[in-house]
Amino acid sequence: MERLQLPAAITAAVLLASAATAQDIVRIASPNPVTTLDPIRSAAAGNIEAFGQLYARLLRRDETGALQPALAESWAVSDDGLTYTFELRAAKFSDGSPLTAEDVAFSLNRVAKDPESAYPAAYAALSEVVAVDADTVELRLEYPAGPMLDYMEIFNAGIVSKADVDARGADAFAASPLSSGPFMVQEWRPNDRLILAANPNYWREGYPLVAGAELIEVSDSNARASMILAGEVEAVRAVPYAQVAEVDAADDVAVPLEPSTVIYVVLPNHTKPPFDDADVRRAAAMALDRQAIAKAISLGMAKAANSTLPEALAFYAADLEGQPYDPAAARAILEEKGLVGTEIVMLAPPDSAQLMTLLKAQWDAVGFMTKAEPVDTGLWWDRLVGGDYNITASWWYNETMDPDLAARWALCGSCGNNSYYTNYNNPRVDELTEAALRELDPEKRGAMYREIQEITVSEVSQVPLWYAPFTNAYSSRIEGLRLTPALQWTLEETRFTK
Amino acid sequence: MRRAPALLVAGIAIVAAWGLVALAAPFLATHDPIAINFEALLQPPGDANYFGTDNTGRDVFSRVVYGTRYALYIGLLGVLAPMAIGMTIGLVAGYFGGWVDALAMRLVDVAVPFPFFVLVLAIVAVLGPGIENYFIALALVGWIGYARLARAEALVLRQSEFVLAARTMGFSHPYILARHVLPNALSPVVVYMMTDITLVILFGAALGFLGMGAPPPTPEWGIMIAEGSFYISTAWWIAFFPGLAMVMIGVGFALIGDGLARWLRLRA
Amino acid sequence: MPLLRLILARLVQALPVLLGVSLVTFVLMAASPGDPVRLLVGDRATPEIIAVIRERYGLDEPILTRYLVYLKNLLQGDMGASLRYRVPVTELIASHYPVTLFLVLYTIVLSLPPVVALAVVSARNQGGLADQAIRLLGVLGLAVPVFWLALLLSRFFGVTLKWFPVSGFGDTPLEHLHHLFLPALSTAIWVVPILVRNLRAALLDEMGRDYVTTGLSKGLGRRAVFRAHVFPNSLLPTVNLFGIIVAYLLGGSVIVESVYAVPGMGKLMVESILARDYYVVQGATLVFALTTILVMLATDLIAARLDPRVSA
Amino acid sequence: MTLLSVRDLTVTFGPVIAASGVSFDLAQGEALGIVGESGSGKSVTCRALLRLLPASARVTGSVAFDGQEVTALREDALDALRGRRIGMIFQSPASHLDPLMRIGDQVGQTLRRHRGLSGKALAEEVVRLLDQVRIPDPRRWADAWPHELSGGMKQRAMIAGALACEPDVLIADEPTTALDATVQKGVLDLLNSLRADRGLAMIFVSHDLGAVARVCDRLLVMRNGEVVEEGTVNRIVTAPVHDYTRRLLASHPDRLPPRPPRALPAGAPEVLAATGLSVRFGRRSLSDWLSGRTGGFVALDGADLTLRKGEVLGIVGESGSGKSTLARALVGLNRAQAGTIRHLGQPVQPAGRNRVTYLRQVQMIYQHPYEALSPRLTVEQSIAEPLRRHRLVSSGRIGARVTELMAEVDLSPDLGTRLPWELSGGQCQRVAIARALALEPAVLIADEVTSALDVTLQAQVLDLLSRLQAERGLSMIFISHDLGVIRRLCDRVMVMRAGQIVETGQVAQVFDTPRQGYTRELIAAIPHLPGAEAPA
Repeated sequence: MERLQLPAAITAAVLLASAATAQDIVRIASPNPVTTLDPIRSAAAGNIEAFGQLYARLLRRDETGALQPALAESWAVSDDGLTYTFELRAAKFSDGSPLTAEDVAFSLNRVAKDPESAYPAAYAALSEVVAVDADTVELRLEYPAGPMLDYMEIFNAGIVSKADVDARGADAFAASPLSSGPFMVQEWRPNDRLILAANPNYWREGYPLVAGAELIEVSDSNARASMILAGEVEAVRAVPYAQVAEVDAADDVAVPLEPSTVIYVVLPNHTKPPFDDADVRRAAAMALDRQAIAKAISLGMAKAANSTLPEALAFYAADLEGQPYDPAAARAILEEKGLVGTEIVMLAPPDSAQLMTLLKAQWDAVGFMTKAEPVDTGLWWDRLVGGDYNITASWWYNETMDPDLAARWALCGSCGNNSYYTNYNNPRVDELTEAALRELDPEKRGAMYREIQEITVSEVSQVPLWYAPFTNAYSSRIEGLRLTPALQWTLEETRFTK
Repeated sequence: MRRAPALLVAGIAIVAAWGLVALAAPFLATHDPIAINFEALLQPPGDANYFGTDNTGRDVFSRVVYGTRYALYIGLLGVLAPMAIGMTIGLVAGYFGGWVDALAMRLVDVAVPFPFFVLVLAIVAVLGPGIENYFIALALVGWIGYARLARAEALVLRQSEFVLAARTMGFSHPYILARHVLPNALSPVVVYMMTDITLVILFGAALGFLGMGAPPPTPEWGIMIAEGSFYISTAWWIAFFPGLAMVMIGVGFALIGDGLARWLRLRA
Repeated sequence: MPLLRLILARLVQALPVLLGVSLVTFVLMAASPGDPVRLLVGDRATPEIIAVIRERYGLDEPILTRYLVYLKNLLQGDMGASLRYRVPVTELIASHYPVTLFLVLYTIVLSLPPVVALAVVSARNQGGLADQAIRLLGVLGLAVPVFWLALLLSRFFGVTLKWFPVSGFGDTPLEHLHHLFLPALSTAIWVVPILVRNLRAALLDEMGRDYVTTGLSKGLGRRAVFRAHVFPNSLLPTVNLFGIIVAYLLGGSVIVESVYAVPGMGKLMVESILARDYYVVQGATLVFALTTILVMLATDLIAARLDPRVSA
Repeated sequence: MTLLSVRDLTVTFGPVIAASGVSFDLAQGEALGIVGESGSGKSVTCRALLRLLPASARVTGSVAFDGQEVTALREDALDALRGRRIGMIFQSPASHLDPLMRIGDQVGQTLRRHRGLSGKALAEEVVRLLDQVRIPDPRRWADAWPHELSGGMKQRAMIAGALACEPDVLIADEPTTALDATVQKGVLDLLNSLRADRGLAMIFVSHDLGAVARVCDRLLVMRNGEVVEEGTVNRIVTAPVHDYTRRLLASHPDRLPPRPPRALPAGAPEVLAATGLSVRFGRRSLSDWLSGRTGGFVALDGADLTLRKGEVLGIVGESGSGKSTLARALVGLNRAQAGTIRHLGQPVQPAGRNRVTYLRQVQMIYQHPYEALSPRLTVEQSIAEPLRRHRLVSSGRIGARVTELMAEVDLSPDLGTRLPWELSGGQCQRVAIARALALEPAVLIADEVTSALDVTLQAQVLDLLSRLQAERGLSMIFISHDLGVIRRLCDRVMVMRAGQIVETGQVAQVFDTPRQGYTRELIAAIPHLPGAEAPA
C-alpha cells in the first residue's frame, strides 16, 4: 500500500490530473463484458463489439450498408457459386509483420472447423480455405451459399496472425493478440475494461482518427447514464428507455435511435403442454396487445413486431399480418379447450420485470394462471436448453442483414439450436432454410423467406413483440461513432470535434 | 432519562401502524396492486392515484400498501430462523463451554469470513432467486450475531448463582437452559433483532435491486425501488414512495431497538 | 515473542477455516445449475460445441476429483484460471483486490472522524437535543437503502455539481481518492450510525464507571477525565465491532461497486457468480475470508495493545 | 480548629431522600467515623462533600471547608480543591482504578494536575509515594497495570494517589470492605500511621464498627439518611443511646452468643467425607503434558474432609484459598481431578449419572442474595421449582408446601408473588434457603451466605441457620472469610490457604491455641470492638 503515501496535494491537483488524461481516447461504457479477445471463442455481445476493433475482415460495410473491399482488394465468385477468390492488399499486423494469405486461410479455417469455434454456423458450407499464393485466397464451398460474401464481414471472420497463434498458443493469444484491425490491445483488464491504442499498421491509411479507445464494462444502467451525463465517457451503450429523453435533453449528449436487428420475442416451449398446441400458442399471442406493450416499455421508441424475423433484415415481410390482439378470441380458445385456469410457468430472466408484469397481466386476463419464476442468466439458459419451462421471453439479434443465420437460429428446428430452444420443428421450414441458403437468386430467396415467415407466424413458433432500436448515447465531443446493426462500433471513423 | 420509554413507544407505534396497514391493505388500497393499465402509464401523484402510477400503469399507492405485507413478512420471518439457530448454538456453547464451545466457535469462524452477500448470491444461484431462498441464505449466516450475543450472555449466566443453584438442585441441563438461561439472555438478543430486522428488509430490497428477489409482479418495495430507479428523474414517485416507506418502517424498528436497549438498561 | 506466537497460532487455526470456506463454496458452486461455458461462448453456440469445450475445461470430471485437483493446485499457490477469461485467478484478484481494499480503508478513514465526533457529542449530552438529533439521523442512515441513496448522490454530486466522478477508480492515488469518494460516502452513511451507536453506548457505560468518580475526586475536571479515562476505555468494544464491520464492508462492496462502476472485488464476485466462473468465485471467497481473518486478528492485536488485561 | 463544617446537608434523588439534615464538624487532625448499613446515606453524604453525585441529585445545606462554601463553588475552583486539599478513596479499588492506565500514571495524576510536576520529577515523586504506602519495589509496580496488583496493593495505590498532594482531609469511603481481613488490617494500620505522621484529618466511612474503631476517635451513626447518634467511639460502644446503635452493636460478631461447645453423639455417622480432593482449572497444554507438569491452575490440592451427622463444620480462608472450590467440588460444580467423595460411606459422583439422589441429600446455598434467584421467577415459583421438578409432593400439595417452607424461614406469605428485585437481600437469602430445604437435605453447604449482608441481617440469617440446623439435625458446612462468624456458628473449623487445608480442629481449640502461624495471623486481624474482647 505504498501508493497511499501521498504528499499534501490538494483536490485541485486531482481535478487537473484527471482532466489531463488523453483527450483523444474514446471511452465507451457498455453492459456487455469482454471475456476473450480470440474471435472464434465467443459470440457474446461484448466480445463481438471488441473483435471488430481488433481484427480486419476481408470485406467491410460502409454507412449505407454496402459491402466494400477491406483486406481483400477484389474478389470473384465462380459461376457455380462454389469458389470465391479474394485478392489481398498489402497489409500488416500491429507488430508490423505482413498479413498474408496464409493468415487468412488459417483464420477462416479456424473459425469454420475448429471444434472450439463458438459459432461456426455461417461457415457450414465451407469445405476449405486455401492460400493460393501470398496474396490470393480461395474459399471452396461444398454447396452454394447466398450470403457467403456477407459472412466475410461478420465479427468472427476477422483475420488473426497464424504465426502468433502458433507461437504462443491459443490461450495466450486470447489475452493479448496481435491485431489486424484499427486498434490494438494496450491493456486488457478483465471484468473492467479493454484499453485500445490505434494500430499504426492498420491497412486503411489515416485511420483510425483517434489515438485510442476504452471499452468499459458497466453493468448498471443508471451508472452508465450518470457517466455520460457527467462527461466521463464519450458514448454509452443501452440507455434505458426511461432515461433516453432525459439523457438526450442534456447539453452535449445525444441519443439517436439507431436501427438494429434486435427483436423481442415470447418463447413458448413447443414440447410441453399447453404450448405444444398451436391453438393455445395462438391464444397466448392474441392475448397480447403488442402495440401497447411496445409503447409502454419503450415509451414509444420501439415498433411492435409483426414477423418472426427482425425488420432490419433483408426479405423481412413488412406486410405480414401478425396475430391480432383479440383477448375475447383468445379466451374462447382456452374455454373451448377447457384450459381456463391452466398454470403456466414463465421464466423471468434478469431485468425483465416490466415485461413479465405486462405478459402475466394480459395472459391472466384471458384465463391463464401465469407464475413468474425469476431466474438468473445461467439458470435461464439451463432451463431453456433443457426444455424445463412453459414460456419465457427474450431477445435476439442477427449479425448480418441476411436472414440465413437468423432463420437457422430462431426458426429452424434442425439447425443446431432447436429454434432458439423452443423445440419448434416444422420440416418445411427446415427445408426452406437450407434451400434459401443455397439459392443465389435474390428473388427466389425472398419468396422462401417469406414462406418461412408466414408459416412461423401462423403456427406461432414464437410471439414477436417489438423491434428495438439501439439507444446509445453519444457525447457531442465526438462524431462519426455509431453502432451498426451487426454490433460493430464505427470507432475507426470516429474523431473528436473539440 | 424519561425519554427512553417515549422512544420505545414511538417505535412501537410506527411499527404497529405499519402492521395495521398490512392487515388492512385490501381496505386501504384504492386499486388492485398488480392490475396494469396501459392508459395510465407513469402518471404523477394526483387524485386518481395518490402516489402516481408506475411503468405498467399500476397504482403505486396500492402497491406500497400491499408491499407492507412483504416487508414485514421478510423482516420478521427473515430474522426468525437466524435467531432460533443463533440462540441455540450460542446458549449451548456458552453454557457448556469446553469442547462444545470450541466446536461452535469453529463453526462461527467458518461462517464469519464468508462474505454475506456472496453467500446469498451463491445460494440464490443454486436454488434460484426468490424470498424463500433468501431466508435460507440468512439462516446460514445470519445466526452468527445472535450466537455471539447469546454465548456472551450464557457465559455470564452459567456462573451466576441461580444457575449454579439450579444445577446443584439436580435439574437437567436442557431444563436449566430453557427455564433459567434463555429468558435471562433474551433482552440483548431482542434489541439486536430489531436492528437486524431493518437490515434484513434492506438486504432483501437490495436483492430485489439485483433482480433476485420476489417474482414480478409482487408489490415488494425493493423491486419497486429498483424498477423505479430508472425513472428517478422522470417519474420520481415510483421509487420515492416505497423508499420512504422503507425508511419509515426501518426507523420504527430501530427506535424499538434503541428504546428497548435503554429501557432494559434502566431496569437492570 | 508471545505476540508472534499468537499470530502464528491464529494463522494455523485459520487453515481449517479456509478449508471449510473453500469446501462450502465449491459445493455451492458445483451444485448451482447453469453452465459457465454457455455464458462464455454466447447464445448461439450449439450444445455440441459446448460439450466439447466443457470437456476441454475438465468440467465433466466428478466434483470430488475437481475439488481435490483444485486443492492440490492451491497448495502449490495456483488458484486456477478463470473459465471466462482464461487468465489466472490470481491475476484477476491482483487487479481487483486493491480497489476494494482501498475503498474499504477509505470508507473507514472517512467514517472515523464523524463517528468519534458524533458519539462524543451524543454521549456528553445524553438525552439532549443534539443527542436525539444524532440518533434520529443515525436511524435514517441505517434505514435508507444504499443503492437508492447512491443513485441520488451520484446524480447530484457527479452530474449536477460535477464535484466527483461517478465511476471508475482512476490511475493515481489522488485519483483513487477522488473517484472513490462517492462510493465511500455512500457506504459510510450506514457504517457511521452503527459505529456511533456502539461507541456512544460504550461511552455512556464508561462514563458511569467508578474510576470516573476517582478522576473527578482528584480534581482533574470532566474534560480531562473524559479524555484520559472514558474515551480509551470505550474504544475497546468499538474496535471489536470494527472487525465485523470490515467483513461486512468487504462483502457489501457488491452494491456500491455496481452503482458506481468500480472495478473491485464485489463486482468481480457478482459477475463471476452469475457467469458460474467457479474458480474465480472460489479464489475471491478465499481472499475475502483470509482478509476477514486477518482483520479479526488485527483487531484482536489492537485490543490487546489497548487493554493490558488481554494477555497476548 | 474546625476544617470542615457540614450543616443540615440534605441529598434527594427525585422523591427519594438519601441524606437528610446531616451536620457535623471535622477538626484538623481528627478522624471521624461514619457507620451505618447499606442505604443509610453514609456514602452519599461523603460524595456530597466533594459534589461527586450524579446530576440527578439535589443537594441543599452547607458544606464549609476552610472558610469556603463548597456547595457554591464554581466547577474549576472545586477542581482546585478536589485532590489537593481533600483527597478521597473508595470501596473496591479494582473498579475505581482505570484498567487501561499504569499505576504510576494514576498515582501521578494529581501531582501533574495540581503541582504541575512532569517527567522525571513526577516519576520520582510517584515512587516515593508508593514507597510511603508500603508498596514493595515501587519502581516496578509503578509500571504495572491495575489488574496485576492484589486487592490490598490497589487500595494502597489509591491511597497514594489521594494523598499525593498532601491534602488536609482524606475521605475514605468503605476503603477496606472488599479486602481480606489481614489485608484490611494492613490498610487500617497504614491509615493510622499516616494520620499520626501528617496530622491528616480523616472521614472514615464503614459498615464495620470494628474497622472504624481501629482508626477513629469520634463516630456518627447513620440510618435511613439521618444521623441517629454521635459521640466518641468509646462512649458509643460502651453506652449506646439510640436503639438502632444498640442493635447494630448487638449484631456484631463480637457480641453474638458463641456456640456452646458440644459433643456429637458417639457414633454419629459420617454423612460426607472427601479424601485427596484436587481441582485444577485451565487446560493442560501440550508443553505441560510433554514436561509432565499438571498444568493449569491448582485451586484445590488434596483436601480431606469429614462431616458427621449434626455437625457444623466451618471453613475459613482468604480469597483464593480454595474454600469455595472445595464446596463446589462437593456438589459437582467443579470436577475433581483426583480424590473421592463418600456419602454415608458410599462413593458418589456428584456430577455423574445418579447425581440427583445425592444432591437431594446435599444442598448448597450461595453468596450473593440478588443473584441467588432466577430474576424472572416469583418467590413462590422459585420455591416450588424443586418440588415440581423432582415430584417431591403431589401437584395439589405444592402450594401448601411452599407456604410451609416460607413460614419455616420466617418469610411473610404475602411475599410469594414478588420478584427477586422487589425483595431485600436478607429476604432473598431466605428464599434461597427455603428452596434448598424443599429437597429436605441432610447436608447444607453455605458458601459465604452472609458476607454480602449488613450486620443486622447477617445476624438474623445466622440465627435462622442455627435454628434450622438444630431443629432438623442438619449437618452443615459453613464457609466464610469472617472468623468471628465461624466462631459463633461452628463446632469444628478448617483453615485453608492456597488450596490446602492448613489446620483443622474444634473451634475453641483452633481459635485459642492456633498451631499454625497463618491461623494466628488471621485471628489477629479480626477487627474487634474496643473494650469488648471476644468472650470465649
